[in-house]
Amino acid sequence: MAEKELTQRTAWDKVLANLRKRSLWMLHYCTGCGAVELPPTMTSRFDMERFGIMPMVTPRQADILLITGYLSVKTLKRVILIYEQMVAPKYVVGFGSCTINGGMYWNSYTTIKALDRYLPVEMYLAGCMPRPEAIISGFNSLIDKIGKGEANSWKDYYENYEFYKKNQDHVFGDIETHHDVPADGRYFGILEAKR
Amino acid sequence: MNAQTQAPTTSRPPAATGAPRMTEALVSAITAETGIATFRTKSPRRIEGTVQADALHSFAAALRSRVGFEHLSAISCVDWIAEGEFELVYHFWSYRDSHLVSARVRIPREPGSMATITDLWLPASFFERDIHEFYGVVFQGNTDLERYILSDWKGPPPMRKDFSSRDFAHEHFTFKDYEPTWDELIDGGYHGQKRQGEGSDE
Amino acid sequence: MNSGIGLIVWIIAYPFVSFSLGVLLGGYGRKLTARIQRRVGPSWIQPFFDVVKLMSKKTNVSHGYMHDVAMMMLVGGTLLTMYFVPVPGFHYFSQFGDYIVIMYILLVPPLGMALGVGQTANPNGSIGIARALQMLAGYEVTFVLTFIGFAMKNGTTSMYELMMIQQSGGVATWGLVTNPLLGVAALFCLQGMMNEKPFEVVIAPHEIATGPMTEMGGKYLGMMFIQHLINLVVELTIYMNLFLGGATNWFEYVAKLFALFTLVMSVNAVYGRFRTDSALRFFWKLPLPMAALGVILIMINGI
Amino acid sequence: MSSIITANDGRDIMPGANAPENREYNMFIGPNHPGIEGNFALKLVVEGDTIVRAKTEAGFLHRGFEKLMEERLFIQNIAIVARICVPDPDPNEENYARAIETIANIEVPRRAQFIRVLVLELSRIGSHLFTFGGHAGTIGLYTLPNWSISDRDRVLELFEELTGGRVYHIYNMPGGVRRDLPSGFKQRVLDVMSYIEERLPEYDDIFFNNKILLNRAQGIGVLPKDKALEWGATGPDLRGAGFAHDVRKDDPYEVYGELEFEVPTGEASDAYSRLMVRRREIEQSISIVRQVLDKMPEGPVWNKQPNPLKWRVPAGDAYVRTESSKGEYAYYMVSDGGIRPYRVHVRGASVTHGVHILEHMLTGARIEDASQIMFSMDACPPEVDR
Amino acid sequence: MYTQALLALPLVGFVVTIVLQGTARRSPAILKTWALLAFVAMAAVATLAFPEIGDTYTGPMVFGSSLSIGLTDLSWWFVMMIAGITVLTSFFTLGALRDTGTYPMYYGWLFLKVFGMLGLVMSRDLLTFFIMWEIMSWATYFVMQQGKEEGREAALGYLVYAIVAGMVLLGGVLFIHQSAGSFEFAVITAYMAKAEFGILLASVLLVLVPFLIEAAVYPAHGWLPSAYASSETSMTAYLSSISTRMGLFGLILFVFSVFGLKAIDRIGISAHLNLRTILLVLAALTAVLPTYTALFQHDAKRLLTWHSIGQGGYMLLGLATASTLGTAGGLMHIFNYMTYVALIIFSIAAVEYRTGTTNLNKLGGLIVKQPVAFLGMLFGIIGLAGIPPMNGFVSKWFIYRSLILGGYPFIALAAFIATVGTIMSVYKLIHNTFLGQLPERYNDVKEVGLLMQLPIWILMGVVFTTGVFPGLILQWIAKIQVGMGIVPIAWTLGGVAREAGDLNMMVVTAVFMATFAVGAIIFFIGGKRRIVSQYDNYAAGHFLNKDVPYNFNYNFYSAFDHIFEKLYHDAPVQTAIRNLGRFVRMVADYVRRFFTGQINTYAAYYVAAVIIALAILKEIP
Repeated sequence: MAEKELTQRTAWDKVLANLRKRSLWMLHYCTGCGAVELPPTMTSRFDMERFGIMPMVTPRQADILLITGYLSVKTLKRVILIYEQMVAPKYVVGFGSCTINGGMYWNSYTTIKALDRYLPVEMYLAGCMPRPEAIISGFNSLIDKIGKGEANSWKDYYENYEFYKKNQDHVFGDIETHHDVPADGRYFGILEAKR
Repeated sequence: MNAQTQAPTTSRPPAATGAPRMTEALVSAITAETGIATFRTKSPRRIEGTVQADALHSFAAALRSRVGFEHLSAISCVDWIAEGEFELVYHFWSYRDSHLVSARVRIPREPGSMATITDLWLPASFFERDIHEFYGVVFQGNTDLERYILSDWKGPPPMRKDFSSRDFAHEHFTFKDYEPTWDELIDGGYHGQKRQGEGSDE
Repeated sequence: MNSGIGLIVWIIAYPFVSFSLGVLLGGYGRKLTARIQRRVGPSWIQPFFDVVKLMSKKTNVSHGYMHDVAMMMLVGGTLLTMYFVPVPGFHYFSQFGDYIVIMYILLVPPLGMALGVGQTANPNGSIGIARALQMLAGYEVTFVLTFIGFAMKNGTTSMYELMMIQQSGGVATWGLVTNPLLGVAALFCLQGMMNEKPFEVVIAPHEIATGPMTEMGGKYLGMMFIQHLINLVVELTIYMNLFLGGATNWFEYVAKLFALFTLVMSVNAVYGRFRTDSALRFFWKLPLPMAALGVILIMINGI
Repeated sequence: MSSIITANDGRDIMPGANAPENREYNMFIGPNHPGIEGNFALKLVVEGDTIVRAKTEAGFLHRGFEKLMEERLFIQNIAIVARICVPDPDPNEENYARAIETIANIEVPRRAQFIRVLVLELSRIGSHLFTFGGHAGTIGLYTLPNWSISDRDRVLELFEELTGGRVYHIYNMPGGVRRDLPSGFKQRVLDVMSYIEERLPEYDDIFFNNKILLNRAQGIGVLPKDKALEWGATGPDLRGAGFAHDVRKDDPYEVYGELEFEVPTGEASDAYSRLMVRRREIEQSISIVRQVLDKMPEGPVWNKQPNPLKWRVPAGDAYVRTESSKGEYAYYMVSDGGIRPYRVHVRGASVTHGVHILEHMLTGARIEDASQIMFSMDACPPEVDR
Repeated sequence: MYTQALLALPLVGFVVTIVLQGTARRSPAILKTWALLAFVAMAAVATLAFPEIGDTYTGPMVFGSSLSIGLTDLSWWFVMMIAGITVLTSFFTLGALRDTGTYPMYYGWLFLKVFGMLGLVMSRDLLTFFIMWEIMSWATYFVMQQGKEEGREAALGYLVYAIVAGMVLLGGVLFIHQSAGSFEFAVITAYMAKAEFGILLASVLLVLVPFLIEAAVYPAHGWLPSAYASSETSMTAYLSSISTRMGLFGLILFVFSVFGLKAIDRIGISAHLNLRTILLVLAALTAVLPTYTALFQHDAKRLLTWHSIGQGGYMLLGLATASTLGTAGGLMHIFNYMTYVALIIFSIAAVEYRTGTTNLNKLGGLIVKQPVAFLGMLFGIIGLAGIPPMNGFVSKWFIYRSLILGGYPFIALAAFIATVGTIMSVYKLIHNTFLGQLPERYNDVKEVGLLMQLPIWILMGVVFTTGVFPGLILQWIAKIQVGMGIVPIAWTLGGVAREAGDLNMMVVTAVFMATFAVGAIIFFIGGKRRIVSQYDNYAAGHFLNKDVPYNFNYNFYSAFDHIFEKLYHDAPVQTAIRNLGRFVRMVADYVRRFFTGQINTYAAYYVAAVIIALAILKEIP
C-alpha cells in the first residue's frame, strides 16, 4: 500500500513535500533525560535551525514529537494526549535506547519498554544518549524521508488505532483525551486511503 | 503549612554563629538536652543513635531548639522485611557545629504508623509523603499525604521489599523482541528466591 | 501607475509583492538574530517554508466558526491596511483614507485575532489578548500622539501628503530630522507595534506558552504567519512614511525597510521582555512624555 | 405558535441566575511548557494574573531508581546513578562511590581525589551555564542561552575526552576514578577555564547587567531570610539569602578542605541574588579547578577492588553529602553484606527547592514570574522524581 | 397637522395604557401589541410630518405667551431617532418581557417619556421646552422604577440630580425671560447677540448646567450607571441610546441656535480659551475617565452604561469644536451610538433572557448557543470601538480630524486614549459573554425567538449600512448644520468630499470585503478542518474536563490593576478627582436630605417651587 501511495505522488505532491521538509517544528516537551542534549543541538554550536527545525511550544504547532528517552507511565498518558492534539502529518521520533527497549530501565516498574506499542514511531535514534550530531543526522534522514514521501507512520495511528488503544488501555486504563481518532481519520479521508 | 507559626523559634541559635563544638561535647549536649543517651560518634562529623518512635517528636524538637540542629537533611526509610520492621532514619544537620545526627527509629511494618514532624520542619512534609507513597507508612498529623510522585500508580507501595520491580515490569509492559534474563546468571538469580511465578502471564 | 491597467496590475500584484518582501524580511530577521547569537541561522526564505508547511497540514483543528472567520479577518484586515499605506508608485487608495483610517484599520487584525483566540477557550490565549490590548495603551497611544503632532504641524492627516511634504527637501525635511522627539518616541512605539522584545509580552512562551498562538495549528497558524509577514512590511512602511520621508523608488524603499528592521531586530536580540505593567510604565515614562514635549514644541512654534 | 416565535417554550430555566462567579481558574505550567525546567508541572490556581494557590506535580520522570538500585549489583549501579540529575550528574557518582567507600572503608588515592574534585567543579560550571540559559530564556532573552549553552559544550568536550561521555560520565568508581587524565588534558582544561573567564564579562553585558533582567528579577521570588533555614533551603538558594553555608566548607569531602575558595552570598534573597550567587560560583569553580590542576600529585587513580560481579560490600550504612550545583545532595546507603545495596535513599537537592519552597514562593506571585521563580530556584525535577 | 398628531399620539397612548393596565396580568400580549402598534403609528406620523419642517404651531396661551411646537431639521432628526428606537424597543419587549405584570406601567411611563422627549425636541419656545423637560425627567424616573428592587434606590438618585437640573433650568428660564422679555427663541437670540456679558454668562450657565447634568457629563455623571443598569434590560437599551442625549439636544439647541455660537464665543479670554475650551476639557474627561471605569465592571449592563457616559464625551467633543467636521461628527455620533448601543444591549438582553444573568464572571462560551446574539454584539462592539466598516468609525473619524486640525492635540490624544479603553472593555464584554469556555450549566441554552432576533438583525443592518454609506446620515447633518449656523459638510455617499478630507467608506469597505475574500480563499486553500471539543485544548499536557476551571475572565486587565492600584490610593490627581466626585455627591446628598426620600414629599416640594415660580412670572408683565 505504501508503495502504491509513493508511486501515485503527483508533481505537486513532490514539490510540496520538498518545501515541507525544510520546516519541521519539534514539540518543546522534555519527556526524559535526553532533553538535556537538545539545548546544545538548538543553540550556537550545532544550530538545528539551519535545517528549519525549531522547538515549538504547543502540540498544535508541532510536527515532531520527540520522545527524549524513557517514558514513565505517567508521562506516557500526557504524551498520548499531546500526540492526539498534534495536527497531521506528525512524526514521532524515539530518542535514545529507552524508547526502543526500555534501555537501562528494563526492569523499572514505571517506564514503558517499547514506544511503538503505544504510538506510531517514525524513526528511532539509538544511543544513551544520542549526541547532538546523532540528533541532527537523524533529523536529516527524517527530512529525506519526508521529501521522498516515505514518512507516513502517522497514518498508521488512524489505521491501526485499535492496536494502539488496546496497548494504551493495558498500561493505564482508559483516558479521556476528548479526541475521537477514528472519526478524525474518516473525516479527513485518511482512513479511506486504506480501503 | 503552618510550620512557621508553630515552630519554636525562641531559643534557636542564629545559624553558624557561636563556636562550633567538638564531637564529644556535642554527644554529651544531645544526651543532656534531649535525655536520650544512645547517641555515639560514628565517624568524623557523624553521630548516630536510636530513638523510640513515640519519643522522636520531642527529641527532634529539643535537638532543634536546644542543641541547634536546624536543618533536616532527610528522612530515609529502610524496609527490614525479615524483622517485620521499618527503620526510619532522620538526618539532622547543625549549621553551627557542622555535624550530622542520624536518629534511627524502628516501627512495626504493619501498620506502619509514625508521628509527623512537619510542624517542626517544612521539608519533612516532602520526605514523609515520599515514605508514605513508597512504603505505605502513615504519618499521623501530616495533612498532605496525597499521592504526589506516584499519583497515577495503582500497585502496592513499590519500595517495599516484597514488591519486585522486575516482575511487575514483566507483567505490565510488552518488551521488544527479547526479554532480558541474563541477570539470573549472577548469584543464583534474581534475589535468590524470587521469580517463582515464572511464566504466569495472565 | 495610479490609474488604468497599471493600477489593476498593482492591486493584484501588491499582496504578492508585500508577502515576498515580508518573507525576505522575516528570513533576514531570523538570520540576523542567529548571527547575533553566533549561529548560522535558517534559510533566507525560511518563513516561506514554514507557511507552506503549515498551510499543507492534513488535519486542522478548529474551535468553532468564529475561530475560522477570525483568520480571514486577520489576513483580510492586514491586506486592507497594506493597500491604504502608500508605497513608491502605489498610493491610489490613500486618497480614500488618511492615517486616521489606517490607525483604525490597523485594529481590525488584532480584533479578529482576539475574537478567534477567545473562541479557542484557552486562558493562555485570552491572557495574551488581554496583554495585547493593554499594550495598546502604551505604544499605540504614544504613536498616535506623535502622529497627531506631526499631522497638526503639517496641516494634513493624509499619509501620502505627509510623505510628500517630507520628500520636498531631502533628508532635512524628514520627520525624524524636523521633529526628532516625535521620531524617536515613535521608534520606541514601532518596537512595541511590531511586538518585539523588550515589549514582546503577548507571545511569551515561558509565561503563557505563546499566548494567542496557543491553540493555532496547521493552516490557522499558517495564516497568522502570513499576516505577521505582511504586517512586518506594513508597520515598517508606516513608520518610514511618517518619519523617514517614505521612499521615492523601490530601491530606496527596500533599503530603508531593511535598515529599519535591522534596528528593530538588533534590539530584539539583546533584550528580554518586560512584564506587561513594566512595559506600560516604560511607555508612559519615556516615549509618551517625549512625544508630548515634541507636540508642545510644535504648538509653541505654531503660536 | 407564539412559542415558535418567542422560543418561549417553558424552558425558562435561567441557569446562570444563581450560578457562582468564576473568578479562579487553573493554569498549568508544565510538563509540556517551555517555562518549566524538565518534565515537571506547576498547577496554579490563578485569579486575574495573581497566583492564589500553587501546587507542584512531579513523578513524570519517576523511574524508581532506589528500587532499581536494590535490584542491581553494586557495580551496575554506577552506570545508572548519574541519570538521577541530568544537568549535573557527577555529584551522584561521587555520592554513590563515597557511600560505598565509607561503608567498606576503601581508601581513595590522593590523585583520584583531586580528579574527582576537578570533575565535580567542571560539572558545576556546566550546570550553572545551563541554568543561566534557562533563566535567560524565561525572560525571553534567547541570545544568552545560545552563548552559554554552546560554551558549556566546551566543558562537555573535556568530559568526553576524559571519560568518553558528554553528559553521563560513569567515571567515579568506588576506590578512585576509572582512568587517569589523558596527556595534555591539563592544558586544555586551563584553556577552557580562561575562555569561560573571558566570556563572563560578556554575559554580564548582555544578561547580568541587563536592565530588563534587573527590572524583572529583583524583588521577585523572595525567599524570606527567616524562612530560608526553616524551609530547608540549601546550596545557592540558601547562599542567595545571605547564609554562607556550603557542604564543601562545612562537611568537606575529597580534598576540598585543602583548597582555597570563597562562598559567595547574596543579600536580597530574590531571584536576582540567587542568580548572581551562581554567577560568582563559576569564578570560584574556575579558581578551584586551577588549584586542583596545580596541586594534583602523581600516583595511581584507582585502588583495585574485587571481582565486581561477586563483590560484597560489608554490612553497614553511611550518609554522604555533596554540594551539587543545586544544593545539598545526599545519599543514604544501607548494605546488608550482599552483592546488591540493601537500600539507597537519594536526597536530591531539589526536593525542598522544587516542591515546598517553590509552592510557597509562587503563592501571591504573578504568572509572568512563575517560570522565572522556578528557574531561579534551579530545581531539577529528576532529583525529585528519582 | 401631523406635528400635533405626533405629539398627541404618545399622550393618547399613555391614557389608553392606563386603561388597559388591568389586562396586563391576564394577557400581556394585549398591552404589548397595543404599545407596538401605537409606536409604529407614531413613527409613521413622524415620517409623514416631514413636509411640515419649518412650520410652527401655537398652542394654549400661558403667561402671556403661547406654547408653540414645530419641527426643524434638527428636531425632525431627533424625532426620527426617538421614533425608531422606540419602535425597536417595543418590538423587542414583545419577546423580552416575560410578564408585563412584573413591571407595572412599563409601557405607560414609556409613552409619557416619549411624549416628553418629542415635546422637548419639537418645542419652539423656552416655556414649552421647560415644561417638556420636566415631564421627560419625571417620566424617566418612573420608567427607571420599573426595574429590579435595587433600581428604586438608583432611580431616586437620578431624581435628585434631575430635580437639581430642573430647578437650575427653571431659574435659567426665568432669568432669560426677565432679561430678554420673552420666551420666544428668536427674541432671545436677538437679545443675546447684544446682551451684557454678565447676563449672557449667567443665562448660559444656568441653561447649560442642567443640560450637562442630563447628558451625564463629567463630573455630574454619578447618577447614570446604577440608575440605568438596574432598569429592565430593554429599558437600559432605550435609556442609554436616546434618553441621555436629550441633554445634548438642549445643548445643541441653545448653544448653536438660541444663544448663537457668536454669543457663546464671547465667553472667554481668547479664541483658544473660552467656554468651548472648558466644554472640550470636560468632554475629554467624560470620554476618558468613565471609559476606564467601564474596564473594571463585572456586569455587562453596568459596563455599557459607563460607556454611555464616555461616548457622550465624544459627542460633546465634536460639538464643542464648533467646526464643520466636529459638529458633523458629534451629531452623527449621537445617531451611531444610539444604534450600536441598542444593538449591544439587545444582545445582552437576549443572553439574560436565556441565562438569567448579566454578570460577566458567570457567563462564557455562549457563542455556540446564541450565535445571533453574538453577531449582534460583534457588530455593536465593532461600532462602539470605532473600527471600520461599522458606523461608529465614521463619526469618530470626523471628531479626530476636527480635533487634530483644529489644534487640540492633547484633546485628540484623550479621545484616542478613550478609544483604547473602549476597545479593551468591549473585548472583555464579548469575551466574557460569548467566548472562552462554555460552563456546563449552559448546555441547554438556546437562541432567543425570532421576535427578539428581529430588532437585532435590523440594527445590525443599520449599523453596517450607515457605516458603509455615511452619506445617508450626513445629508441630514449637512441640513442641520445650516440651521446651526455652521458651514455644512461636503458629503458624499461614502463619506466626505475630497477637499474636506480623505474618507470614502465605500472604498474602504469594498477593499475590506475583497481582502477578506482573499483571506477566505487562503483559508479554504488550506486543508479541511474539524471543530473539536472545548476540552480538547492545550493545558500543558494536563487533562481537561468540566471540573477543571479553565476560563480566564475575572480581573481581565490585571496589568492595569497593578499599575493603578497604587494610584487609587495615594496619587494627588486621583485624590482630586475623587474629591470632586465626592463633592458632587455631597451636594446631591445635601439636596437629598432636604428632600426626604419620600416621593410624595418630592412632589410637594416640587409643586411648591413651581407655584412660587408661577407667582414670580405673574409679576412679570
